[in-house]
Amino acid sequence: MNAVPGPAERAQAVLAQGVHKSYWVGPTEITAVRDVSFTVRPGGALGIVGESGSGKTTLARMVVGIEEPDAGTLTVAGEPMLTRPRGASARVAQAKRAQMVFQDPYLSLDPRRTARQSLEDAVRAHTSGTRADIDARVDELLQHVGLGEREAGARPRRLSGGQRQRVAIARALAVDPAVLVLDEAVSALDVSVQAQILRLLVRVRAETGVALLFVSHDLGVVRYVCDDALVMFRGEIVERGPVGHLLDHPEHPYTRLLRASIPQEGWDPEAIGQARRDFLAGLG
Amino acid sequence: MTSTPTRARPRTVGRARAVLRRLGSLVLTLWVASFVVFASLSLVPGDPTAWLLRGHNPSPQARAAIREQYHLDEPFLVRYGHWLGGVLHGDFGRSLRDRAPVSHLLATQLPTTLTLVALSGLLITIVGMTVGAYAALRHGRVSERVVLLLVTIGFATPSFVAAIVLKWIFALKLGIFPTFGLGDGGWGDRLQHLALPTVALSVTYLALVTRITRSAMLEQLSRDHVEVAIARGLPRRQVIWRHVFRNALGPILTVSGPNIAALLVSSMIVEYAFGLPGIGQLLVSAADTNDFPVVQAIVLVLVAAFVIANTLVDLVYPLLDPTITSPQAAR
Amino acid sequence: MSALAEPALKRLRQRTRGISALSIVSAAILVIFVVLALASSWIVPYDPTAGDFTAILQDPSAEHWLGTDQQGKDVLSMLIGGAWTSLLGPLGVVVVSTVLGFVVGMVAGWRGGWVDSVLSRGMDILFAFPALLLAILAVSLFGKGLTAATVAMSIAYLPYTARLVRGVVLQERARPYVLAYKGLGLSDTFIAVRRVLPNIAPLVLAQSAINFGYALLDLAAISFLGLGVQPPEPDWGAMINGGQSALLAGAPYAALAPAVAIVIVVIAFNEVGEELADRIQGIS
Amino acid sequence: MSDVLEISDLSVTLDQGAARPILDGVSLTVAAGDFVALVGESGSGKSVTSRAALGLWPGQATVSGSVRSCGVEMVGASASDLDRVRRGQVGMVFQDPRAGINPVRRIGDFLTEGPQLALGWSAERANARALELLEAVSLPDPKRHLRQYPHELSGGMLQRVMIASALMTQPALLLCDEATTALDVTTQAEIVGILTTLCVDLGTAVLFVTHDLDLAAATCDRIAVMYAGQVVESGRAEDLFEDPHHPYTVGLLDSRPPLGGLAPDTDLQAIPGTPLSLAESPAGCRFATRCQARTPQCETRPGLLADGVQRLVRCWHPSGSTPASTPSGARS
Repeated sequence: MNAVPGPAERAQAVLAQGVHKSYWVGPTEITAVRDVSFTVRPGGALGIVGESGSGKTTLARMVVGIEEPDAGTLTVAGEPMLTRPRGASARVAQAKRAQMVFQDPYLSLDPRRTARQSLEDAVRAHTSGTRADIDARVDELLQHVGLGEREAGARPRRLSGGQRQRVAIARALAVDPAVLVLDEAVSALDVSVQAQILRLLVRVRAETGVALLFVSHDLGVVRYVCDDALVMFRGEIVERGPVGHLLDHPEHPYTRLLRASIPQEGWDPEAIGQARRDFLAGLG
Repeated sequence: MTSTPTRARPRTVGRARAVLRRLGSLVLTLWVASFVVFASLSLVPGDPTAWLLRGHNPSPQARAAIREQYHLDEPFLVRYGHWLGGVLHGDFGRSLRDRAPVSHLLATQLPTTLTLVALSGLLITIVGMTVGAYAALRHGRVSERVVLLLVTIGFATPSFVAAIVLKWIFALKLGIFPTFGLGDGGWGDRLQHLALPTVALSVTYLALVTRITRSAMLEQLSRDHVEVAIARGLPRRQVIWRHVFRNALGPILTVSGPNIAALLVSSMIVEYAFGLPGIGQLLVSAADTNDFPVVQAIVLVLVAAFVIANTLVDLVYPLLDPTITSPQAAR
Repeated sequence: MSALAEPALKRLRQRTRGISALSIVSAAILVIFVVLALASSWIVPYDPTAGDFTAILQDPSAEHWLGTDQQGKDVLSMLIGGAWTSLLGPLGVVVVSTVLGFVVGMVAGWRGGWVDSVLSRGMDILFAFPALLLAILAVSLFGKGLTAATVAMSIAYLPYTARLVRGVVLQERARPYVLAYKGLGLSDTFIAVRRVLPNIAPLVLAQSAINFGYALLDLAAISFLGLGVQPPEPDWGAMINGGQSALLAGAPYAALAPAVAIVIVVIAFNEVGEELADRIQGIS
Repeated sequence: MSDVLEISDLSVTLDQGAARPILDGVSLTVAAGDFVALVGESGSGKSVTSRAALGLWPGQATVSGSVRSCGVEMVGASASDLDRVRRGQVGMVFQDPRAGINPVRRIGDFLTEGPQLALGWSAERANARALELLEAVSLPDPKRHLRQYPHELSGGMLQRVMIASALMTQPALLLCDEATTALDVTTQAEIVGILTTLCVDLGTAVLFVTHDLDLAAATCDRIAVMYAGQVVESGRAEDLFEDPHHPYTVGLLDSRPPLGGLAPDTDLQAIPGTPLSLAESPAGCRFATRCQARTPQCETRPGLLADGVQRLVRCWHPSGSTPASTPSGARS
């Protein structure tokens, strides 16, 4: 399924070519992702924008190896991501290529382990250092994401949503991944807290050089975090480009609809509703 | 409750397919169960003829009859085939005690068990759901606490404990109800004889159904759709009836159904305690006197009844909850 | 000294806060019964198997606190002597069914696929055999007594635990925190055994406590039916059966004492089990 | 014009487990036909406030103050008063239609049961009205939808059903509690469009509860911003947007990454800290712990001050063009 990676693939943090994924729901086949191709350069930040059912989450899960494509090539740092990598060294190597931060901060941390313990698990899987080395690394990570001693010793249910997402980001950064995939990672947070996490992400990217694959339905947020973006609709990419250009000069009718749907000055929901009905009717 | 006159066609087809699948799995389970019950005989060490006849009169005729009944001279699978064929035709072999056909014994004893189970099932459903609903609607009050206390005690009271306590109170202290046998009079007399056994059999399950009804109702009461109904000023009675009780029926059925089916088995304890001539008592005395063909037959009949009852619950569930289309998903 | 004792006391108080008084009483009752059972041969006032025909069907008195039965056996001694057999059987059932159920449920839920299908099918078939029925079949095959009944019941209880474990494992397996562990490159075995198992163990433990009550009732029923423990060996179920004639003769204690003991022990187990289950829900 | 909702000095305190009241002296009015937004983050008390208009209180809580819905006092109201308001005068659209519509009953039942069972409408009348409204909310095949079960419809369709059901009796006030939060943005736009058109046509006033300031501003004439159980600022939507006075409003506006991109050499301004939990109860200003402009004065509790025309702000040193004038309601 996956060809031997060539130099072009090695040069990209993420490279997707003709990626295809479908599911069977009872007797009907549902295509979640259809012929999707894109690249993320090392240290780059790509936004994937779409509504529910657009396939953006499936795509994100394939990039970190939770699922595998049915067809097409998908490599991260030059290697395909497998759902079941064979052997400890393969698992560790794959982990260093891509890490994920999930949407729901309430479910993404082990309820029985403190923030510090969660980070220790992550660090220990990738270093064979002494206890002191591990502690030092965990402290560094905690500081990096702005968590203090109190939060470090707390179990998830004693932490707020924003604090939990900080732990999840620190855990992902613990293995020093080439790519950080964020699946709606800020959408469950209050606006004032969301801004904190967004700033953290931008800072992390600048300091560590990690590439970001940022999946979101929120155009403003994507514009702030990403350099480039692609818009997905029903499993396909309908438009792509530098994020500023994409939002300021959308060309595809769906991108325009999406852009117009966001509440803003001169917003006319009735006209948008008509446009939406027309657009959907045009698809047949 | 929700009749379905106008259902789209594909859905009906899907449901029919699901029902067929469930029935298929029922047949498979029954078949495997019959095999287990039959093959269990091979687990005993030594000569099966000698084992079967221990404690009975080992005359040569009896030995020959046993070898013939179980086809012991033939290979295992052939024996099973003969046995299963017989069972399917209602031939369960003969009792070792008096050579009576087991099917005949079953036919005479089964009605008592079924009457007892039916009475108990009615009592449990009606009283359990009423009291459980009452407790849920009195949430946080003393009356709910009282119900919960009774439920806690009832749930830990097995039928044999209930049986002796009832005997002690009603027979010995008050002398109201008979405590042994079925009587020989008509239906009135028979019902009077079944009164205490029915109560004894019901106690544990009554507590269970009460508890399930209460928690299912409370669960529904906390749901958003109930708040919506209240916010629209629907009369309280209608809120409870249309939105709480109606929605609680599904969960109540899933938990209570299998337990009410289990009455068929628990019935033997009550029959034994009150000397009722049901198949449970027949099973106990057969097990006591090494009458294996009878044990085998009754175990098979009860397993079949239990499995069929559970299948019925699964098939009814989708009628209560339209979001479930496949009976299998109900479990 | 007191300075050391104080934090310990405080910890104890913190740990027991929120636990209902009923559960504490229940736990205490269970401890008392276990101690009685273990120490029975030293503390029984009379030989529980030896009758005394000069003192039959006596009411409670200073010599016989709970009276005597129709053979003149001391009811209190029988009760204490019977605690051992009455508790040992259910313990066997719960230990065996929980351990096996855990293994079956864990393997089925974690591996999924055909392994799950086969195991689940097997559990469905075991469900067809109510515990009491399987025990009677076993007794009639292998002879009266506790051993055959206990083994049969262990098998009959197995699918309940297995189904519970499978359900929660399936649920946990799809949780982001487990996906995150996988993404970090930790091995499946490590995640399943060291991380997921401790998270679900308390729930299963709670179920086991409740199962203990059921098993006690079922095994007592077997003895009550005259198919389990055989007199003169003391056992609560057998005592109730044997005490029926005494009851009708006006000496109810031989039957009522073990009846009350059974109800109390089962209530205690149910309470402890439910308290455990409540506390687990509070944690996650 | 008369007010359809008049909340004054409403406080709600949970009897157990909270250090501060969940509502703390909330005052708010909605005039007939007006669109008012209630904006706040999680735990701000915006949902509790909107539910108060129907006399729906959180369990085991103490309520003081006054809530008049269509002239009927809801605090301590009799059952018949509650029923009168709930059955026709005030409607409500809840956040999650999937949870809010009984899954075992048909859509038709959901729409008609209120008027039929509570107001005694005939089945024909209720059905006709239901069809009319389903058409008004642009459901493609109303007759068929009446017979369907909720799980057969998408979230967006169900929310239209919810809106239709709330408008069956042509209420004077419609409460929308995060009514479009769970929906996709394009669906949200369409549904807000339907909602506003219908309510304008029917003359129904709307209390629009949301966490999204932009949506509030795009939909409503007036906005009240809530924080930790208090209204911290209220005013006309344009004024609030162009010239926010309360530091929290300023922070909220600066936290949103703008769709058109940030101005050069500026960055997103996050409000530090986390929203006040129910366990925290600062003595003075509720926002002081997160406020950049905090002074010792903030240790005492600010009242809700009139700050210009139709403008109220609860702050000792509000920013913006108009200086703080005299306290209007200097309550404790």
